[in-house]
Amino acid sequence: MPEMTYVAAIAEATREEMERDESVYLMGEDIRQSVYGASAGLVDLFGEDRVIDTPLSESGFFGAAIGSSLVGQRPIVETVTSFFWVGMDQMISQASKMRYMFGGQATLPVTWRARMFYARGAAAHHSDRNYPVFMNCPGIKIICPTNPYDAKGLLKTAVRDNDPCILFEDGIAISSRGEVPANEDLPNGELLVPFGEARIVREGTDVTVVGVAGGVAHAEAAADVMAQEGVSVEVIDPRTLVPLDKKTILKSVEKTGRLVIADPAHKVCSAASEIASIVAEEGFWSLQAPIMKVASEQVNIPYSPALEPLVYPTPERVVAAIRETLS
Amino acid sequence: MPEMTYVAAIAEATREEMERDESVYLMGEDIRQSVYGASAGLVDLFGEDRVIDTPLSESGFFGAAIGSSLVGQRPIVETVTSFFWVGMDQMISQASKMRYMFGGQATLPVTWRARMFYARGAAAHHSDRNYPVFMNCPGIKIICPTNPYDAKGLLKTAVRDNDPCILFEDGIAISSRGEVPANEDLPNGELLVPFGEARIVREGTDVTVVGVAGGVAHAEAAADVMAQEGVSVEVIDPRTLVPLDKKTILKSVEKTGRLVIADPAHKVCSAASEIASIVAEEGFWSLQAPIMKVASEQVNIPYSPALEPLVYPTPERVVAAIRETLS
Amino acid sequence: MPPDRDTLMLMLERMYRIRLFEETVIEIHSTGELQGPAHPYIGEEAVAVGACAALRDTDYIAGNHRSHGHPIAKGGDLKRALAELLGKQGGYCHGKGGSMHLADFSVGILGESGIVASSVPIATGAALASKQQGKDFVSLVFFGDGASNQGACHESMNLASLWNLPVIFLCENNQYAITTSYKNSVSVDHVSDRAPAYNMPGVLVDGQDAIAVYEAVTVAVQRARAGEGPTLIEALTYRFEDHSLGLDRIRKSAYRSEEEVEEWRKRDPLDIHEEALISTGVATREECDAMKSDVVVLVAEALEFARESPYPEPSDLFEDMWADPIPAP
Amino acid sequence: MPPDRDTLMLMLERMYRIRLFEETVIEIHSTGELQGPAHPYIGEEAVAVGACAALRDTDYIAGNHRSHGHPIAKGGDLKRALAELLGKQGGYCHGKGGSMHLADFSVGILGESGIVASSVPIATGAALASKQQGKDFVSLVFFGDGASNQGACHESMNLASLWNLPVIFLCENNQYAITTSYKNSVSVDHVSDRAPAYNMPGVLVDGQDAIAVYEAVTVAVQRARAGEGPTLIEALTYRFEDHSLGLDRIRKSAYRSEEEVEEWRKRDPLDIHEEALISTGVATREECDAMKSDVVVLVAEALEFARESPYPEPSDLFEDMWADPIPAP
Ligand SMILES: Cc1ncc(C[n+]2csc(CCOP(=O)(O)OP(=O)(O)O)c2C)c(N)n1
Ligand SMILES: Cc1ncc(C[n+]2csc(CCOP(=O)(O)OP(=O)(O)O)c2C)c(N)n1
Ligand SMILES: [Mg+2]
Ligand SMILES: [Mg+2]
Repeated sequence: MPEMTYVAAIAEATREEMERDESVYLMGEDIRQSVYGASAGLVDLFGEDRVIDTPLSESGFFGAAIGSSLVGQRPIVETVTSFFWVGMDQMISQASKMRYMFGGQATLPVTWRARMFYARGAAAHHSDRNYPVFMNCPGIKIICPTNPYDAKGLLKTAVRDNDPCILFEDGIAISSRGEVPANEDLPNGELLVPFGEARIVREGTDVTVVGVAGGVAHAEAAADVMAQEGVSVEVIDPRTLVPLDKKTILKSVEKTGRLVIADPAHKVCSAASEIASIVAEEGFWSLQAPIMKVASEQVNIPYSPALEPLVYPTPERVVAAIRETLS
Repeated sequence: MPEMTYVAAIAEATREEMERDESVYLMGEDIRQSVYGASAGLVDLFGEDRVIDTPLSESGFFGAAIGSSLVGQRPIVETVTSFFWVGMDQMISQASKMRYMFGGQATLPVTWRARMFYARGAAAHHSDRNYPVFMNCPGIKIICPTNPYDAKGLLKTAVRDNDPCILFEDGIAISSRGEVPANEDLPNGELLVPFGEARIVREGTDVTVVGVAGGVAHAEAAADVMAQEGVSVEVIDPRTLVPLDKKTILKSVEKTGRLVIADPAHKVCSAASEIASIVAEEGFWSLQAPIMKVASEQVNIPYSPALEPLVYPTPERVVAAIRETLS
Repeated sequence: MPPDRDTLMLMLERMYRIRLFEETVIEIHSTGELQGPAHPYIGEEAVAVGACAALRDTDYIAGNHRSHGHPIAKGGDLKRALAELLGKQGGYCHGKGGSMHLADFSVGILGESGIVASSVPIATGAALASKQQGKDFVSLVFFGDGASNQGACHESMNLASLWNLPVIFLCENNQYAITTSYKNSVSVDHVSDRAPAYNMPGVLVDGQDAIAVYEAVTVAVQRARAGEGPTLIEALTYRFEDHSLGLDRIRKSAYRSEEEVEEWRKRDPLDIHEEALISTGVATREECDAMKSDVVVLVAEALEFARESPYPEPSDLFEDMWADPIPAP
Repeated sequence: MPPDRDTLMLMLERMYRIRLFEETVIEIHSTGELQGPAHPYIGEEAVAVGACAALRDTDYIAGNHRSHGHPIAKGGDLKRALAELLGKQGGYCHGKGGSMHLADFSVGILGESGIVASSVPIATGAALASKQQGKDFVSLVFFGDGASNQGACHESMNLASLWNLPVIFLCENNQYAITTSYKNSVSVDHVSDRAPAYNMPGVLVDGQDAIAVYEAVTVAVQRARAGEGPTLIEALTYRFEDHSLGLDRIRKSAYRSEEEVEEWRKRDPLDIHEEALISTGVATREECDAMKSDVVVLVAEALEFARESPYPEPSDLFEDMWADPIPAP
């Protein structure tokens, strides 16, 4: 199977969807010059009407994307997680609420693709891992691809989905390479990954580790370490947080009796908190040990390379948590 | 002890703090005419420089409040939780991050007082209970007074606190009346409620119910019902969510072995999720039953009086959850 | 271009509809039958009616919290509007939206909005879609003098000008945002004075005169359809009633004098339009009265419909959340 | 009012400081010693230096992501600035902020900011405080042509005008926001053309000429101190380098031609200022060169300091979060 980078997978999905459907267009800052790497060449293929460079106006152009989606367009909006705060009102008050408050009249097939920089010295203003915020507000589907295959398949699904979606392009995952099947090798001729289906990254019997976004890589690394000690770790990547495939998680905990969650979001009210609370309610009787959250420390993100790595989950912290659940 | 309304308690705290400290001022939309009831008469007492009516510009005036706080002022900003989205970037990128990213040089004694309308037919655009969003983002203290006493005492503490604070004025609690001691009857001549100290609303031995914001009233009502059946419910009001007094909660669960959390926020990544995850990790060995979250359904807030009450926690739903933990 | 007779009569009829609808709303609010928030449009009818008369059904509008006049002017159904206000299943939004969120996508009403200025970018986006789709649909957004101070307006006007979008920014300057005079919230004399900052025409129009509004919007619509871009129009008007029903705490006189209110009431947009029609021989007083009586019946029927419409069922709570549903969390 | 000799020399010295600081930054970035983001100010030195020379130590400034020039111009310490870029304990922010978040409250530098336009309201607030406190401190905010399209700018300018605040909005129009020409992002010819929309003076000034900037800002400062309110100044300038270090993916020529860059390089603000000083007899070429040599030493010392400064300790992670600390969650 051909290998490609995460960013190339995003670019390929975008191109395919734009080819397939005229109503799909891309909008964002400096996308014609492809500042974030995933839109190179698109303006030559699709023209300036469908590859739109915007001014620095996140309320204005997020809202314009939403408005256009109300009347038949399917915008993909490229931005950075930290700039969500600037356009937040359009995302929450409008995108997430319009359909419901208009009694189902509004359909909003708008997709945000947001680069989630962190762990690279970007400092507090550019390191937001804010998917928990959107999880709390109903009305937007939350996608966290952690490898090129899922990035391509989930983005294509998001573009076709008729609800607002946000794709969080994880700062750790974006540097990954991986296998992505060529379309001609696929039964349906295209790669579509469904929402709400977790991926069991590896099966195991002693402990369940759910990795969220960049946490998946740490979970895998930790599983490697534990394997050497004869501990069998089941690693689960939910892939989408809204909808969340809680069945797969609960089933795994039923088997292992132990749960660790690795989530790079700030730990308070995180995806890890949510998953822990679900299992503490619905999977309680399977549990043989405390549920361990390995999430970011509750501080802002420091710039210094001497400090920043101390904030996030690491394979070592996941290993320590696994050990604790086993002790 | 004299009785007063929640809104009167807020007004009294504001007046006292403005009298005490010249750098305290009030800013917001239509506060001179006291549209939300808590600022009546203040402009006559303190003048237009300290009671500032703003245009509809939440980014602009939230930011102005923050900027003024950097250089010695102590603004109290009045708004509505739903308008936070509009000024979100100033709250998150600036208020919650500045001190840390400037290595402690910035001190930001800014307090937001936000009316949290819900359960009164205000529909999706005016019913946000968004404290979990701010809990996820480190840097702001989160205050949820549920009665006039706490409203007065916590607002006064917030104004004196040197960090950004948000006071969520709960839509259910604001209609409450309650005892608030006169200053002359207090040992220090003033009412200050400390942050991070939960209130044990009533002691009990069989189940712990933590009420968040408007959830406290439901917890109490449910405790009444259960008392008639001989079940002894301990009701805890954390009062501040950041900092959260987890010790009191964990101690209570140690005693009761059972936990229900009543939280009017949307249930995913809610304060209830967070509290549940803490207890599932740190109080696991005390637990004798699943942790029950009673939070809002994960839908936007409908307008219709036939639908809206179905969204939120109610005493009945808390009772049902208590019964479930006991079964 | 002055409106033709049919248009003039249609405008009159819609003005009656709004006025009588609002009077009914006030009445059922006073009795407690209507409990939600509602922001009466009385006094400002000429703006929505003049504007919408210059639009086609396929054109888009978006509005704000003062939300009944716009959809009625655009041809919305009184029954479904009133049923929505009562939170009924037969309402436009099946009772999910209420007063501030009326919408009828079938006639281009993309929705009213409770967060001030939040539909300005939305309308701009509908105009962008129109351009991308090669359609000649125009998009018009109603917003207040207060709203004009929001960053969303600035950003949208800049985008619309840059991209030459078929959008009309129609500021209903009723001179107050709740209690705040626009003189204390807008740093120029007129909101329309800001148009040059976006390199677009700025037009100040008498918002009590439906014909004047119609004419100004017609020019803007022609511009927009011809691909010449956006226009900012400011209609100077006045709200005759309180900011919203139930907000009696704020007495009118506390921020605006009784005299001022009385002065403006003398310029009732319905009187002005009736007189224009009668004085130019377009209609007689009797024809006007007859039309009004018909509308009285319409509104009464709407109220009956709204009252009889059932409340939504509990199971409806989870309907309308997702276009592609997902399992409950 | 032209600057006096001391001021002219101070300006020259600060321009050298910025230029040589930035050259050092580029160098240590190319070797991998500096890994974080950094946005060079080379080519724009006249703006920050001209502006800050017109201010007092007690006046406030706030800036953006192109963040080294402003604090150095305001009198910030090169050592602590460079140590901050290297994430060291001796940095302005103890390594917590890095390039985009330099701040020195002791000389009125209220901080640079990575979210574009986010410090515009902050500076407005500092001006509000100044007025409330009865002080004559002026607040000045640097923001780009790209930033001017953000709603936060609109709202802040409107507030400042309404409240007559002592704030100066200084737009550094370097003609691009990353790759986007301001002609495609600002719908008027000049950002300063928007000043009338806020009823404040708008001034367009040559941003390569430090003296011209100084004079324009001096007028605005006088206005502000006299309680006459805000001013919008647009300094037309050019960034000589890439948008940010490490963003080589975007080649200069892809969005701006080599010729254009070369044309602008001919108007190097350092050359222009040196020549102004030499031609008017304020300084000789030798004096300039000597000053520059001194600055070379200063910058070298700063680099040494930065290199020798220790990294923060792990325990520092939780420091500086709260002024009134709370227990860890
Ligand atoms: C973002 C936001 N801030 C504040 C409010 C509260 N609010 C509702 S209407 C209103 C005044 C709006 O004034 P204007 O835009 O002039 O419209 P008008 O009510 O005069 O028609 C305010 C402040 C809101 N709904 N949204
Ligand atoms: C709100 C926000 N959107 C986008 C960005 C990404 N970004 C960083 S700098 C920049 C361009 C800024 O242009 P301008 O304001 O002209 O300043 P310049 O870089 O030209 O000095 C962009 C788009 C950001 N940091 N913040
Ligand atoms: Mg108004
Ligand atoms: Mg620029």
